[in-house]
Parts: sequence; C-alpha cells; structure tokens
Amino acid sequence: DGYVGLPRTFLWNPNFNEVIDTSDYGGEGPFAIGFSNASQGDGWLGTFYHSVQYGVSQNLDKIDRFIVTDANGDPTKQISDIQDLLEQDIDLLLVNPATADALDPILGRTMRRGVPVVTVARRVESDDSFVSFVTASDTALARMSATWMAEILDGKGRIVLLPGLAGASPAEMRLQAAKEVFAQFPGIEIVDTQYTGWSPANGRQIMAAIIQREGVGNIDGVWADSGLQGSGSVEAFMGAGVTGTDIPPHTGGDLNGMYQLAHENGFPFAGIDYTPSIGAAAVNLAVDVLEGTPVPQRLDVNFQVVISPGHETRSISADVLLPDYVAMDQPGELIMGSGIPNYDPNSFSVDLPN
Amino acid sequence: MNQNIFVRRFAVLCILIVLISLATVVQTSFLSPSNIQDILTQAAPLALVVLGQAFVILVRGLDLSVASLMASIAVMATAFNATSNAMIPVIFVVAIVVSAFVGLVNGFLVTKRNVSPFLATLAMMIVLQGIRFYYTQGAPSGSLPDGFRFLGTGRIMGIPINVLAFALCFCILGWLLHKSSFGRKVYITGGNPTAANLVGIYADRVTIICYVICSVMAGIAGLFLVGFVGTVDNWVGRGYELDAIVACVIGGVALTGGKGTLSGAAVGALILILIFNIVIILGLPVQAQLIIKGVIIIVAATLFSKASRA
Amino acid sequence: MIRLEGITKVFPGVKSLDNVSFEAVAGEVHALLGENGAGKSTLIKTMAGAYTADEGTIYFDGNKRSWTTPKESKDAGIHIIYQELMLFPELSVAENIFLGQAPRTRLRTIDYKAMYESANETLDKLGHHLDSRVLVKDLSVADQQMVEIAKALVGETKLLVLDEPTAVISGRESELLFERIKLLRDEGVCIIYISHRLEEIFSIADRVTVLKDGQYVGTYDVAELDRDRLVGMMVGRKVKDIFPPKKDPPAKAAPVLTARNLCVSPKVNDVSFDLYAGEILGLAGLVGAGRSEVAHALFGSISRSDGGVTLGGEGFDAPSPRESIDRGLGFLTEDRKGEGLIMSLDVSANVTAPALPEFTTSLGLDRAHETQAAKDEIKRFRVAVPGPEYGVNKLSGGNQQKILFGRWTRTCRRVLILDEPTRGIDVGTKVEIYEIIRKLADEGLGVLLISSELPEIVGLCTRVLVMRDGIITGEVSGAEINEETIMKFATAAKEPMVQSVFLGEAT
Amino acid sequence: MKLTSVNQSLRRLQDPSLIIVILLLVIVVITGSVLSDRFGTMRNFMNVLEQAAGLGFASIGQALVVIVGGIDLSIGAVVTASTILMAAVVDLHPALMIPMIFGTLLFGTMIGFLNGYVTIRTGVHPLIVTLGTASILNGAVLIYTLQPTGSVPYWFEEFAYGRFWSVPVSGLVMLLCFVMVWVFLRYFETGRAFYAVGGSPDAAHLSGIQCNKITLIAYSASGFFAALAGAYFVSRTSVGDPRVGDPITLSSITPVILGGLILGGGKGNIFGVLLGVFLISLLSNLLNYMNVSTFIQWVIQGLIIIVAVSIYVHKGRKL
Ligand SMILES: Nc1ncnc2c1ncn2[C@@H]1O[C@H](COP(=O)(O)OP(=O)(O)OP(=O)(O)O)[C@@H](O)[C@H]1O
Ligand SMILES: Nc1ncnc2c1ncn2[C@@H]1O[C@H](COP(=O)(O)OP(=O)(O)OP(=O)(O)O)[C@@H](O)[C@H]1O
Ligand SMILES: [Mg+2]
Ligand SMILES: [Mg+2]
Repeated sequence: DGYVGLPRTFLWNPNFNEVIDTSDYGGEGPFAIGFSNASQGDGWLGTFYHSVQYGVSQNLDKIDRFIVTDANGDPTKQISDIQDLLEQDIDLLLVNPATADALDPILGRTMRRGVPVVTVARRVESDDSFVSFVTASDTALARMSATWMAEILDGKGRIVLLPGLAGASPAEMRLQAAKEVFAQFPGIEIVDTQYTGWSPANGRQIMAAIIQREGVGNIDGVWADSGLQGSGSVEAFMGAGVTGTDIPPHTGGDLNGMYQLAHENGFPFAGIDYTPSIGAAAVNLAVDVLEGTPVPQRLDVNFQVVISPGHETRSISADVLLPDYVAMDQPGELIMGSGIPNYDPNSFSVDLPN
Repeated sequence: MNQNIFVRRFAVLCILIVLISLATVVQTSFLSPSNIQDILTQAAPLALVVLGQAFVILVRGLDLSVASLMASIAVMATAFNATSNAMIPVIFVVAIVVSAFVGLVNGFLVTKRNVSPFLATLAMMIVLQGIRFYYTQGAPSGSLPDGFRFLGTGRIMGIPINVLAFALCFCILGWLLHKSSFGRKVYITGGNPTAANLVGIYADRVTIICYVICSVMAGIAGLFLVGFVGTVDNWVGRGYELDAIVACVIGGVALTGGKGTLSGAAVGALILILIFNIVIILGLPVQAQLIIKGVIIIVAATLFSKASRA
Repeated sequence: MIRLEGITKVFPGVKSLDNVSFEAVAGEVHALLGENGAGKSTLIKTMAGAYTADEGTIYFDGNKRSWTTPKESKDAGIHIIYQELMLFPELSVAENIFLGQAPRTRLRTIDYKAMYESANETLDKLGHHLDSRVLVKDLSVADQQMVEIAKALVGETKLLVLDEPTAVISGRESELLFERIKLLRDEGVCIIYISHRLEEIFSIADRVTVLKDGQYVGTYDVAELDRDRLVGMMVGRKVKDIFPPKKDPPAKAAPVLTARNLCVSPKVNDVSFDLYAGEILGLAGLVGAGRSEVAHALFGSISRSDGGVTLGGEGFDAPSPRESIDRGLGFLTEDRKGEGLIMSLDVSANVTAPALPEFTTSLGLDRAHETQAAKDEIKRFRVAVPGPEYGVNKLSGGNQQKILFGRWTRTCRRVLILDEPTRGIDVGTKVEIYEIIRKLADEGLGVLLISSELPEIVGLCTRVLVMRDGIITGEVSGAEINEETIMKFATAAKEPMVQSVFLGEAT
Repeated sequence: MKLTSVNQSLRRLQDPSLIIVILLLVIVVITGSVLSDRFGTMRNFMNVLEQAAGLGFASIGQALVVIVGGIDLSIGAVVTASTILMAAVVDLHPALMIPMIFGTLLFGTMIGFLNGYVTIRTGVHPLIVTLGTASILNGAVLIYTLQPTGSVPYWFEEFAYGRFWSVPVSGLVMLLCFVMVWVFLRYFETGRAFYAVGGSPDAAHLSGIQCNKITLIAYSASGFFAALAGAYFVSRTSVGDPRVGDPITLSSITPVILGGLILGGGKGNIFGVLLGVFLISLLSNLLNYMNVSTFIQWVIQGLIIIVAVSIYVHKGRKL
C-alpha cells in the first residue's frame, strides 16, 4: 500500500543526478564499515540508528566489522570520532554529519585518504567530500506539506511556522522550501517563526506563548516540519481549551503521537515522515560502493504522504489515509517509517558483526 | 528577620513589577486570568525545582544534577509502560524514593567526602545522563498513563493542577523552612557550619537532608513536566539546573548560604518564565531572552551583594 | 619617622580608635600598649593603609600620606608583622619570606637557589633552623610565627611593626628576636612593638604609648615607668576594682567534671584535672599551647584520642556536642565570629540555637516563647540592643559576647567552659563579664576559664592549670597565683613536672 | 638549581591528586594497549594530542581562574563567539585572516577582563557573573546567526590538522602554552601571587599584593585561552558555529579538578591539568576504539570525577 513509484524528488529534480563510478573503491569483501553518528539525542535519531543496524544485519555476509561512534551533537567531537575510526583502517565511512559545514574539512581529508564517504540524512557542502548522499529529501517533504497547508486554507490565513533545530541543515532546508511555497500565496500571512529543536516540550511552550499573544481564534494553521514539535503545538491548543476539529490544520509526521492526536481530534492534518529507513538504504548503498557498483551521487528514499480523511487538496493527495496509517495501539513516542518489519524500539535487536 | 531581607524582597518585587507592567503595556490582555493561568502552568515545574534548589543553596551548596534527574525520573516513569491511572501513585512513590537516593549520594559526597558541591553534583549530572541514555538508547519509548496529562495540564476549579501541586509544596516547604525548628537549623548551618556543630546541630545531617529535599522536588517536577509536555524525551528540563540556581540568586538566596527566603526564590522562578513570555510577546526571537536573563542575573546579584554589605 | 594625628576609626558597633595621635622616631623601639580591644591592631592597620581612617592624617618620613592599600605603605618601607599569621600554606617557607621581593635571575625570573639560601640564612640569624623548602602548611604554629618574623628581616625596611610576635613563641627564640630588633634599631630602623608581656616592654622598649578603649592615654619613657603605673594606665582603674572578690568553692564537694589522661593527637597529651562545682578553674598558657583543643575535646567537638572524662559523676566518653549540651555542659568558644555567632541571624535565633527542642511545639518553632527568652537574656546581661529581632552582626564585640553568655547560661547546668571570653572587648564590658562569671560560679556552675590575659586568670581564679605544648606543666592555687609563676610554667621545659595533686588518682 | 627541582618534583608527587590522575592515565593506556593493537601506536597518540588541543586551551584558562579562587562559566560562550567573529569577518575579507587571529584573541581577552572587573567591583560570586556574561554572549551570537556560518582560507586548517614531523601543530601550540603558563606561575612574582591570592585574599592584600590586578589578569587570560580554543575549532571545522562552545564550559573544569586544583583556589600545578586533559581525551579515544557507546562514556567520566575528587579529601568545603 502507499506510494511505491519512483521517488518524487528524483522525478521532479531538474538537476541531473550523476552516477558515480566507484570502481576504485571496489574490492573483495567482507568489509569494515565505520559509522560516525551525529547523535541519538531524540526519537527520530534513535529509530534511524536502529534502521542502520537493521541494514547492517541484512548484509552480514559482506560486512565483518562495523564500528560506531556517537558525537552527541558536537561536531568537534565527531571530527575526533572520525579520526579514531580512520585509525582502525575502515574500508568506508558512513556518516550522519552533526552540521553540514563543520565536517567538510575532515571528510575531504578522508576522501583524499582513499576512504569513500557516504553521508546520510545531512550532506556536506562540497561535492568532493563524499561519494554519495542518502536522503528522503527535505525539500520535497517541506514543499508538499507547505503546499497542502496553503491549499487547505484556500490560500489565505494567518499561520505559524515551527521549524526544527536551528542550524541543523534539514531544518533549514525544510524551512526555506516551505517559505518558497507560502510566498506563492499572497493571502497567507506568516504570524511567527520559532525554532523548536524538534522537542515536544519546546513546541508546546513556544506555541502556548504564541497563542497567548495572538488569541485563541486568530491562528488558522501551524506548519511544523515534524510531528515532534507538531504534537507539542497541538497540546498547546488543547491546553488553551481548543479541542477536536476546532484545532487549526497542522502538518508534521514522524511521531506516532502526532498521528494519534490528529486521528483522535479529527482536525485537518498532513503528515510526511522523514523516513528513518534511509539508515538501511545508506548501508546498502555503502556495500554497493565497496563492491564497485556505480551509485547515484544522491539517493532519494520514498516517503508517504498521510492526510486526514476528506482533507486532500488540489495538488496534494494522500498516499495513505490517516486511519490506515496511525498506530493507535503503539506508544505515542514511536517513530513511524522505520521500514523495519513489526518494529518495536524496546525489543528491537539484531545480531551485528563484533 | 532582619532588614537585609526586606531590601532583598523589595528588589525582587521591583524586577517582577517592571516586567509585568512592561508586558501589560505591550499586550493589554496580559493580566487576563487565562493568561495568568497559562504562565503559572508554565512556571510551575521550574518553580518546583527552585524550591528544592533554595534549600541546598541555603546550606552553602549547589545542585547541578536536578535537570538530569528530572529527565531520568521522567524516563523511569515511562519504563513502567503503565496504562492504568492506578499506577500513577506507584510511579510517584518510586520516583520519590529514587530521587531521594540520588540526593543522599550528593549530600554524602559533599559532607562526608568533602567534595565541592559543584563537582559532586556535576558528576552526578553526567552519570545520570549516561545511565538514562544507555537505558533508552537515545529514544525513550515507554508510555505513560493518560492521568499524567491531567496532572500536567488539567485544572481543578479552573486552577491548573501543577500550580496546585506547587502551592502545596510551597506551603509544606515554607512551613519547614520558616516555621519549623529544622528550618532554623538550615539557616544556622548555612550561616555558620562550625557554630552549628558547636550548638549541637548535626550540620552534615541537615545538609544531607537539604540535598534530599532538592532531589525529591526535582523528581516530582520531572513527573509534572512530563505531564505538561505530553511526551517524554531524554532532555526534559534541559537547562533547568542553571535556571533554578539563577532563579534563587535573582530571588535573593545568597550563594554564600544562610540568607534568603523561599518566596523570594519562587518569585525568581516566576521572573525567569516571564522573561520567556515577554520575549515572545514582543515578537523578539527566543534567543533574546538569553540576553535579558544575563543582564538581570548580574543586576539582581549586584543589588543583593550591595544590600548584604550595607 | 611616622606621625599620626587625630586618627578616628569606627567599626559597626565599636569606635575602635577615637582621635588618637601617635609618633615614633627612627632608631627607637616604641612599645604600643593596651588591653585586648584597646585598638592597637587597628591603629597599625591604619598606618599600613589596610584600614582607611575616618578622620586624621598620617605623616611618614615627614610628608603627608594617605595610603589606600597596604602595597603603598609597603613600598614606602613600612613592614608589619600582623597579629594574625599572614602566610600562604601552599607556598614554601622561602616563597613566603620573599613574597614580592624574591631574588631575580638575569631573566627577571625568580632565582630559587638564591632565595632558598638567603631564606635559610635569615632563619639562622633568628636561631631557628628549618628547611626553607618545606611548605608552610607543614609547620607548627610557632615555626609559622618565626617565618612571619623572618619576613621582616629581608628587604628595605624603615618602619617595622610587630603585633604580638611572641604570642606563640617563647624563651630562646624571643631572646634572639630581641637581639635582632636591637640591631635593627641601631641601624636606624624605627620599630613599633606590641605585646601583652610587660617584662618584654621593659627589656627592649625605649618609649611606650598606651591606648585604652581606643583612646590615647599617653606616651612615656620606659625608664620613668614602673609596672603598676603601666597597668594602671592600661586598665584605667585599680586592679582590685576590676575583679570581683574571689571565693573558694564549697569545701570537699565531689568534682563535677574530671578528666584523666585526656589526649588529642597530636596537640594534647595526658591532661588530667578535676573541676569542682562553684569554682573558677583557670587554664593558662601561650597561644597554641593546646588549651582550646582541651576545651573542644571535653565538649566533644573534636574527638579524643584517649583518656576518660566524667561529668557529674557519670562517664562522659566520646560525647557529641548535642549530648554535652543536654548533659549541662556549655562552651563559649574562642572565636566569636567564626565559631560562636551566626552573623546572618538575629539575637533571639542566636540565643536559642542550642536549645531549639525547648522551643519546638507541634506547630513548629514557638516564636513568642523565643522572643521572650531573648528578652530575658537581654535584660539579665544588660545587652545594648534595640530588641530580639536585631541582627547580631550590628552589635559591638562586647554585646555580642553577652549574647553568647545568654545563649550558654540558658542551657548550661553543670560546667561552663569559657575560651578567651574577653577577647576584643572594652574594659567596661569586661568588668561586667567578670561579675557574670563570678555570679555563675556562685550559682554552682563549675567554670573552666581559658585566657591569655594573665591579669584575668590571676584576678578571677582560685586554681590555675598551666599548659605548654599540649601538656599540663603545673598547677598553682591560692596565694601562688601570680603572673610570674604562671609564665614560668607556661614557658617551662617540655617534660611535665610532678603534679602532687594527681599522683593519687591518676595512677 | 638541580637539588631544588628534584625536591620540587618530589613534593609534587606527594600530592595525592596527581598520583591519582597519573594512575588513571597508566590504567587507560595499559587497558587500551591490551584491548586494541591500534591504540598503543604513536600515530594514535599523535591524533589524541591533536584532538586534545581544544580542551587543553580552554582548561588552561579555567585553571588560572580556579587558582585565584574563581570559576569561569563563560568559557564556552567566549569560544563560540570567537569562532563566529573570526569566521564571519574573514568570510567577507579573506585578507584579514592574520589580523583577525589577533583580533579574536583580543576580543576574548576583553570579555575575560570584563568578567574580572564586574567580579571585583560588585563582589558578586564569579559563578553568577560569568554565567550572566555567558548568557548575554550566547544570546547575541544566536541572534546574529542560528546556523554555522562564515569560512576561513584553506591554509588555516593547518593549525588544526597540520603536522610538524608527524607531530600535530595544534598539539605543539597547546604544549607550548602549558609550558609558558607553568614558567609564569612558577618563576615570576606575579605568578606566585596567583597562589597567594587564591590561598588567602585578605593576607595577600595585607602583604601588599594587588589582588584586583591578579584577578583581572587571571580572568583576562581565561578569556584569551578561550578565544584561542575558538580559533582552533574554526581551523578544525572551517566555520563559525553558534553552538560549538556549549560543551566546553563544564568539560573544561574536569581536567582542572583531576589535575589536583581545588575550587576555592590557592593550590595546584598546571601540569596536573595537562595530565587531566590527556586523561579525558585518551579515555574518549579508547572508548571509541572499544566501540563503547557514548552513554557509557558519560557514566565513566562522571565516576572518574567523583572517585578522583573524593579520594583526595581536602579541607574546607568551597563552592
Ligand atoms: N574588622 C573589624 N570589624 C569590626 N570591629 C573590629 C574590627 N577590627 C577590630 N574591631 C574592633 O575594634 C576594637 C579594637 O580591636 P583591635 O584588634 O585593634 O584591638 P587590639 O588592641 O589589637 O586587641 P588585641 O590586644 O586583642 O589584639 C575591638 O573592639 C574590635 O572588636
Ligand atoms: N598565633 C596564632 N595564629 C593563628 N592561629 C593560631 C595561633 N595560635 C594558635 N592558633 C590556632 O588557633 C587554635 C587554638 O589554638 P590552640 O588551641 O592550639 O592553642 P590555645 O592554647 O587554644 O591558644 P589560644 O590562646 O588561642 O586559646 C588552633 O587551631 C591553633 O592552630
Ligand atoms: Mg591586636
Ligand atoms: Mg584557643
């Protein structure tokens, strides 16, 4: 079920996506892969890491060493981590950069050392600092959710933008994409834009304050780039006594809790997961690189557009309807789109190389 | 008690009044009951932490581990994976016991091992953080009984529950500190530990109890914050440790110990939350609150150091 | 050399200097005399710029000076040995001696070799040989005092002030110190010397200036003075008017407190004595003799390494201060601000501190009751204070001390230990306190009086124990009680002298 | 001179806290070499030296302030602000690279001076003052930019990554700083005065030491070294990052304490701090080699602080 066609970004992206010849990296397995993770600081990152592990467990025959470091969000520590990984003669470096720019120098050096780099979730600036970049396309995701928001409001209304972690490239790209879209609709007035650090807590506190300022009735929509803070926003409205369908339209996927809130209250909602499954996809691509198979310089992973019943718009139709997607029996903290069969973060475990 | 404290109270109130009037000027509806309710609801969790922190600072201590403890307790609460509200009391009891233990360790390190409070609690902060993340592997995923939502956001006769909880704690601790003989022992210990011992007060015991109180308050605050936020994440209450200390200082609780009142500390907490709201109301970026906060800390602290010198 | 005119210095509560004028010339040893709290230290701290006088002017080397920091006076050639040790425990002896004026190498760096050598020389000159490389924190109090003195002998000094330098040292060391002082005087250095030991004054001072309660009494040639006149001027009245008449304790009552072979390693060894109800037992000795340790050990605020104590006939081993208080022991400590009062609290809180249980009801502290108690003590000891709600930090030293008396007499039923009860207190208050002590004894308390002020000991006590280096070197009673005998024991050789009194029970 | 230094080093070894940190270092190195054949190599130690530089610079500053009895919680903020300042300006005028290095260091020094000045003037606890400064600086930075910004010329990367006969340049600079500070503290009157002021301010004042001057120097130095750390991070990441400093503030205290300095001041040897820096860096390096999750790393770090500090119980509890 859901959308199974070619990735939309691949279809729509006007730029050519060149295919990288990886024959110089090609060799005989089994391989040693180093994974430098930016952090496991929030729910999404946790599931993403599980997806990476899942990917590795699917390639046990080809991967015999898999070394992980975690920079808990500190780019300077991540640089040291990468140096430590390189010292352990890894064949390939898989990296989820803490910030786009800061890792450019060290990744450039890694490539020049002859160790291929695959970046996932976030890319780095210069093209010669990595072989391939695996993403679920922040741009597409944000453009679609923003377009939906503008259209569900018939192109006019006062809306609030709740981007994620200030400075994190996904958050910035999504915000920029969303703004592009809203710029197309002169009737849409952006009342306020506040970063939330992808934290339900901040989402709620900030939204509560904004509601105080604007007054309950005067906010027509909330565009959040993820359900993590989106759920916080919905909570804020409920806290202010607005419930059910009175809650203005919201966007933001990822968090099962968000889907649950939308399903229970029935307000117009469009959720698009930035699927953590890119983790597994990245591992598979890494193996291709090591085997010398040509890979796209940018690999887009599909995402599903989930919309509450009866709220599809002119240009945005649902891949899945909310009731078919939400997992009411699962905890609200569950992150959707892990791509792992009957995934349960608590019990999740796969066997990995030493 | 003596007029220094008057000077203090007065100074704090001035800051508070200035902020409120500023807000009301910008937004006339600021003092509307609903708005006040909202602000109090937001302030409650921090205020709970501040109450505890005040005790520790009064005995010349400092507790950097409170925020980390809040999050850890929150995570622990989800670990029950409880669905029925009947579990809520159980969760609270366990939370209080665990927090108390943490406070005990802090107090022990500070008194018996003579570790400076800053380090002891810093280390505790890091350790708790590590355990917490190791348990959750970064992403907490248990679930809480719905009852928690009610605790965090619900109201009884229009008064937010967590505000009621704060009021309750404030009365109990206020009595303890300002009316009971234990409170007097706290002031004596903080004012002059040596003298305390020589008048037959077990200064170490008093100090340890203060750390326990602090941690327990943090644990409770953690649960209410989770209830308020709705979902648990590993950083619940991040930054509260410094905010709590700052609130105390703004509220006139001197880091040198033995001076200050609980109400002052509570007002300090209120001021911090107000700063946050006012920044939003003025339509400034959230970051601006940092600047205002910084200025107010230094100004307030200066006022008091002058006051206490006079 | 130095001249002060109309100096007035007021501290919250005390006017410690009141329009004092003073002059000392090059090449003389000028003694500064006065009771505790007379204002001697304050005066020299004003000279040094450590305090800035509220009124008055300072002339040094003929021209008017108004120092704002000690550095300025130091640079001008004034060196002061303060009463409190000014040493840095984490630095070596040599570094302490040469702080700020260490020998330099060509690269302007500290020349440690030279520094250690000349430090050793300086100490040798004082006849005090210790390795100048060791850290000061590892030294005994007496050694530290010698280091403090050595500081004065290096560098260019025009005016040298010594504030009670011999308080913790004695015998040979003092002699050598005096030789040094005389040498310096002959080199034309102006020396101001503060001491409570009159015989020292007579042996080295040329002139003496007397202060009393912060006021200038007069300046005299030592030659034309005798001891009694001096004392008279210091105290301002006849000795017999100061101290209440002595009374012997009720005969052959059982001792209320006995100590046997009390030890506190390393400072106190084998201290044994009996204390009878109604008597005032003096404990004399030099600062650092270990008297406070004895007191603390009795009270349980430091742990005894050995020995047996009984209170009111029952065993009293390893008590906590709480237990001591509950069993009727009171301890008025040496350091009023550091160990006694809680400066941040008000009078009533300070008075009731040891007796909180008594004021606790099911509803918490009974403030009314507390206030009443405080009022009573204020009345009883005639404390000059607006009321119980008043902060103790704003009281004068004497009134603070009375508050502490109030505190302890409320709880204390058997034995009251007084450690330097009149330190830094004006003479008027002293007289009152002496009467209080007398009265307490008459009411049946056993009083153990620790004091460095021999007149006090002599004037009040019916029996006196003398300590030196942690052991009791003698006991004097009745007519033998006079400053000379006591000083003899206080500076006696280390081995304990036979104490007939205890031979029976002790063994 | 020889005798002296021998005696000195002996005395230093008597300091229990130094023994502890050395012991821990040995343990880490041995376990590392046993568990991983790649850990014990010169290459790796050189890497660690390179990685340690940032923490090293920050800790020197922190140590100087701690010795005079203070504490500096604004170090992280100064680091951050410095990276932004440098990267942002140089991004616009690449020619200004060299001047901006000094400009940044000056900036840091000034902030430090400000901290010291306010502390002296107001008598407010340095913890509060520096916390305030930090808050203000961070606010200003985050208002200016939320995401990493700016850039520096490629050659500047050599400061962080460059090798001088396989010895990392940054590491060398750090070692140099430690040596210079040690010489200053040990062989200059002003340096000794640091210990006097930290040990007993009143006595220092009465002994004619200008406590205020010393305090100002200490805080200014702290600011300077924070800025230097900032420069290092810029050259390592080639951007100014509005968050890069956040972890530094507290982590700069750990090595200082492990090195045997005590909050409250007056005591300690700067080389102890260096050992502390190595310990922390080697530990994180080792745990990476052992593929241990960062979460465990936290636990271990916290426990090490507790153990180290509480084994060496010192008199007088101080903030
Ligand atoms: N820093 C201070 N603050 C408040 N009062 C002070 C201070 N220093 C001295 N005093 C008071 O001033 C008076 C004189 O003190 P000072 O130390 O000069 O006496 P002194 O002659 O040196 O006595 P002693 O012989 O015991 O040293 C005393 O009453 C003392 O309590
Ligand atoms: N001259 C001094 N300067 C500073 N501290 C001292 C001096 N003499 C003693 N001390 C300290 O003061 C405390 C009390 O001194 P101690 O008990 O050793 O001798 P003491 O007989 O009690 O002297 P005191 O006359 O002060 O009571 C001890 O901790 C001792 O180290
Ligand atoms: Mg004196
Ligand atoms: Mg004593």
